[in-house]
Amino acid sequence: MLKTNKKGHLILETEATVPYELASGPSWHRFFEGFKEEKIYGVKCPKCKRVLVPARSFCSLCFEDTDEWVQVADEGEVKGWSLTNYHFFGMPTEPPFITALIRLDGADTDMDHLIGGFDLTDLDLVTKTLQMGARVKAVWKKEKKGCIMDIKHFKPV
Amino acid sequence: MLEKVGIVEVAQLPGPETSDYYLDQLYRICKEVLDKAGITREDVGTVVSGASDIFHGGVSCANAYFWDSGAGELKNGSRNDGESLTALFYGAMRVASGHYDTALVFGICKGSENPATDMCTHFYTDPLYQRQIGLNETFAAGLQMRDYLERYDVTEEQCAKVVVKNLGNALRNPYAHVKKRVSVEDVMSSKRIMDPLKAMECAPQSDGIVAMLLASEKTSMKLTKKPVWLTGFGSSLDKFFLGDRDLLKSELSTAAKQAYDMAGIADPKKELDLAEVSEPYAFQELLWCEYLGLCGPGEGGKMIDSGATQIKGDLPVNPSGGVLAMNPYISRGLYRAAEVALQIKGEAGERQVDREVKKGLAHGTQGFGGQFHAVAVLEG
Amino acid sequence: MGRPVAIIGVGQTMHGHRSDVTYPELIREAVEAVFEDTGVSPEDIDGVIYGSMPSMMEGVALNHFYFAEALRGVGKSFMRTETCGTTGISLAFTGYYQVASGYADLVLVVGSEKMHEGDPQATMATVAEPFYQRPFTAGAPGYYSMLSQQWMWRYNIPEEVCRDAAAKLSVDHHEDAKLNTYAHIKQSFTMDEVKHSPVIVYPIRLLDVCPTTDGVCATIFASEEMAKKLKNKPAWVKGIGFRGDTFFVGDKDRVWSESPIGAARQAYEMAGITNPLEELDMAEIYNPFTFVELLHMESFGFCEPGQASDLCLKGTFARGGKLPCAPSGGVLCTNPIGATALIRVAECALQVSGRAGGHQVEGAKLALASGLGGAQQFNGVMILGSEL
Amino acid sequence: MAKYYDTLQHNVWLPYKFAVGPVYGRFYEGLQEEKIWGNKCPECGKVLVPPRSFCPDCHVDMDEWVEVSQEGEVRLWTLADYQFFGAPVDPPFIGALIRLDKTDCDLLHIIGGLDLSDLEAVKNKIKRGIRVKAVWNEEKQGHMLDLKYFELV
Repeated sequence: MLKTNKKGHLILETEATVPYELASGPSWHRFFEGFKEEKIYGVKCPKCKRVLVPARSFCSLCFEDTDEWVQVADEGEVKGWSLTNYHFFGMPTEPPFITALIRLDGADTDMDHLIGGFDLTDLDLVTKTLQMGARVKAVWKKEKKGCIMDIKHFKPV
Repeated sequence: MLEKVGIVEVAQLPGPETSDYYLDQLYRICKEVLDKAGITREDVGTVVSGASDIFHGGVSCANAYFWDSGAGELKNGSRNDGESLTALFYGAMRVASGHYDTALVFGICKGSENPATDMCTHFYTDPLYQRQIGLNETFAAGLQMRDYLERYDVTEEQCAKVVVKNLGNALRNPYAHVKKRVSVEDVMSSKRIMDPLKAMECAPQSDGIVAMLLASEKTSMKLTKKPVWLTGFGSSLDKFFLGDRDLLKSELSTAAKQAYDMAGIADPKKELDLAEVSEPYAFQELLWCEYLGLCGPGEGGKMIDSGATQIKGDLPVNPSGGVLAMNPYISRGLYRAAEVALQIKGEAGERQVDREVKKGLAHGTQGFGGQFHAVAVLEG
Repeated sequence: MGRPVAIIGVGQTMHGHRSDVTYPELIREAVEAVFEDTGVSPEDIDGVIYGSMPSMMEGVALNHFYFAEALRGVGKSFMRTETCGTTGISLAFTGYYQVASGYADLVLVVGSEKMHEGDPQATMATVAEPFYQRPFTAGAPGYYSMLSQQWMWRYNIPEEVCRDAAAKLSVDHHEDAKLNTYAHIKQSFTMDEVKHSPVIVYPIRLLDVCPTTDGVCATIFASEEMAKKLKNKPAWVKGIGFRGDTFFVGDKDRVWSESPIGAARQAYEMAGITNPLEELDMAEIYNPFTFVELLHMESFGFCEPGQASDLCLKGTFARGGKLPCAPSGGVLCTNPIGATALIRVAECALQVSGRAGGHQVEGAKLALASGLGGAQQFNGVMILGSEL
Repeated sequence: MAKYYDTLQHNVWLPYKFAVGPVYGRFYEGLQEEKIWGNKCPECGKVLVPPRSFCPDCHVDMDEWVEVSQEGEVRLWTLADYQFFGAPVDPPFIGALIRLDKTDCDLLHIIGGLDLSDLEAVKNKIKRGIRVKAVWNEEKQGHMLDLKYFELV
């Protein structure tokens, strides 16, 4: 549809939706099956011995297959966070929300997720609560779909 | 080019859809090629991929997504978007400049996860004119085929023979996606989806990951008994609007000339032992052969009639089954090069052609009626 | 190692919100400008290299088809390179290798983005895969705010110092942009205005963030023989470096990250640079966020980790300082993504050949350009010098 | 798309605001007035439709506007007979390259107003060189399909 924008220029507005369907493969499948049982799995690289979370079929550094599945804790330490307080396309939940990197106990990599379960409108409270090394634990949803959002968020302990 | 560059080994994924995860598949193919060459990821100098973004994969900046699977962790590398044959040449330039001793090159496209190719190619159009008329590559191919039939006296049956030949060849290729014995009548009676173009004359939508290890002359000789040298490369871009072009004049001639000049080929028909061309629509194999100088202008039809392009012919074209048998849209050009390399190495298994293969040609194309072409010459 | 390579000219559009022209017309503006600048005839070009960042943003897939004529690409050898935010610098590398390998003598290298035509947020949401990271990394500011906070924690940098340094960069760059004909945002701000601008994602505020820009940058890369024949003083490529890191953000340390450090180290080795702060005359750091620029000053070895804020406040990296950074106003004032890192390279080329105009750094002879893509995943560095 | 294996479906939403620019702006305005505008290259003298801001051959600005004929001849055509994304009308339809009188390029558009059920009958009617003329849509919105289709003269 033709429109005139605020600069007075003629614009053609269109939209379309393009469908994709991606194969999960065995690693994502097993990782998210674990979520249904409230378990978080990593894999151990046979060479560098790092426990990689989320679980995956190979170690990118050593370029070796990983076949040892290891359950890691659903709690750990906050490595970094950011507080979002504006709306944007593709956001995981209504703002304000906190996305964070969390080093789960037993893992050698950080996991991305949300931190919540307390008042996020007070920035001072947030910075006090989430100081370096703050501990958080997963809050699981009751209804699970076998996806990353089966964890509602991580909550400070 | 300053230095000679060799293809040491190749590895490829079979075309049919599977339940495997994209990144696992890429990792395994890259691992396979490194294992074949007897080197580790650490030994890899640089990585160049051929892949496309969102429309052909559902992820933007796809190179970020597959970087680790493609052996890229902490490597200097790059990604060429569009036709993957350009990635082969880019990898070769990185070696030829003396900066790297080895380069891992791969092409990746997973058709089974994507929307229909016609939808992807529809987004090549400009939003203001051709998009509003619904143009896509199949639409453009229908117009181009009519032009070819009318002006060059090529027959629909001759075009159909390309399908018979290529799907038949594919029966010997374990990596091909579609393989079957079909007759000219089968093709002729398949649905005319874009008359005169028929459904069976259009390539499928395949999964395809192909990887190659390139190396300098010295290292190539060390890593393999039979290196394949990349001796020529050319590419060219045509005008955009279909209505501005003569659909029977192609920039493929320009691309081919560049590649032949670089490889020192004066008479491609005589000097080449085989060709793997990208023919997403059957008639294009005939048309492309003309521009590649594998037959005279307007002689594409006669050429297929003569049997010369059959697997046992004088100049086999698409002994692998070509794109009609295996169409991972973005990586198909690199697949062509991999197949030529295997033929030169004598490792093409049941699809190995009868004659000795010293020089072969690989071709890739994308865009409406072949708006972009790339040509590579490989030698033993 | 390969043939010497020079950048012999630059063409840029007036960057900004360019809904006055169609996309091919915008491309043409920069392409014709580089031919004008160099005196090279389009017929003499061996080939064209082009890239834009995510085709989703542009709504045209493989848009080089659409731009064939505007790129002067018809009948020419063509290559398309795309690597996320590093696209621009990767384009420069492709141009470099075409000449260094002996394949070409003169190549046109063009990067572009017309961000106002698409939806940058909807596009950025598709950069992560949908299985795991997509919900959490949809907004680039979110990631970079996390990174800047990790950085402050790691080196015990007091937040006020860091905040002031970032604000100073914003103030300085906005002043710099006013001297640059092609820059998008040309407006002065005070320290207070930056420090009190709306929070986007804490601690990043509106004036710490780059704009959304339409723009194109075109450059011509040439062999030694060609460069010496042409009218402009060439800028020689002295070093290049690039490192790609893991896709999952949590897999690696992104503060003291091997990606920017390794990229710079590779480029320095090639250029024979051992002390960047002393040897470089200026740098165009890819700075979509003020904090990232500070972090990268450290990663690139301009100072010790944790020291950039202090030095910045002392004026080391300002115009007139020891190592001016982003004297063009940088990404902070102009960000057409696919062109952005190529603009860094082009700006350095103009600076070392003494042709940067209003924002020329006096006597610049050796310069560093960088590109950054993804969540510190990709970093590329190119060193340009006035002497072969 | 139901698959036998585990997948993740996702739809990518593509919203755009394409700049039209003055050249297409004037072209669309013409379509709304049932006029087809082209423009002429000052160097090679070719008249191109749709109009361009620059000549694809000579690379100079195109500045002379020319209203072109609404009639011309068919150069190439194809009968689209399957469902695909972006089809301008419900298939089957005929897509064609049409050379409007006194222009120097072909216009991509559709041919309508024919019974398409019998391919042989269509082939007897539509041939290279056959004359066609524009048929206009009553509703216009500044779009290529304001010109509804071309019909046989």
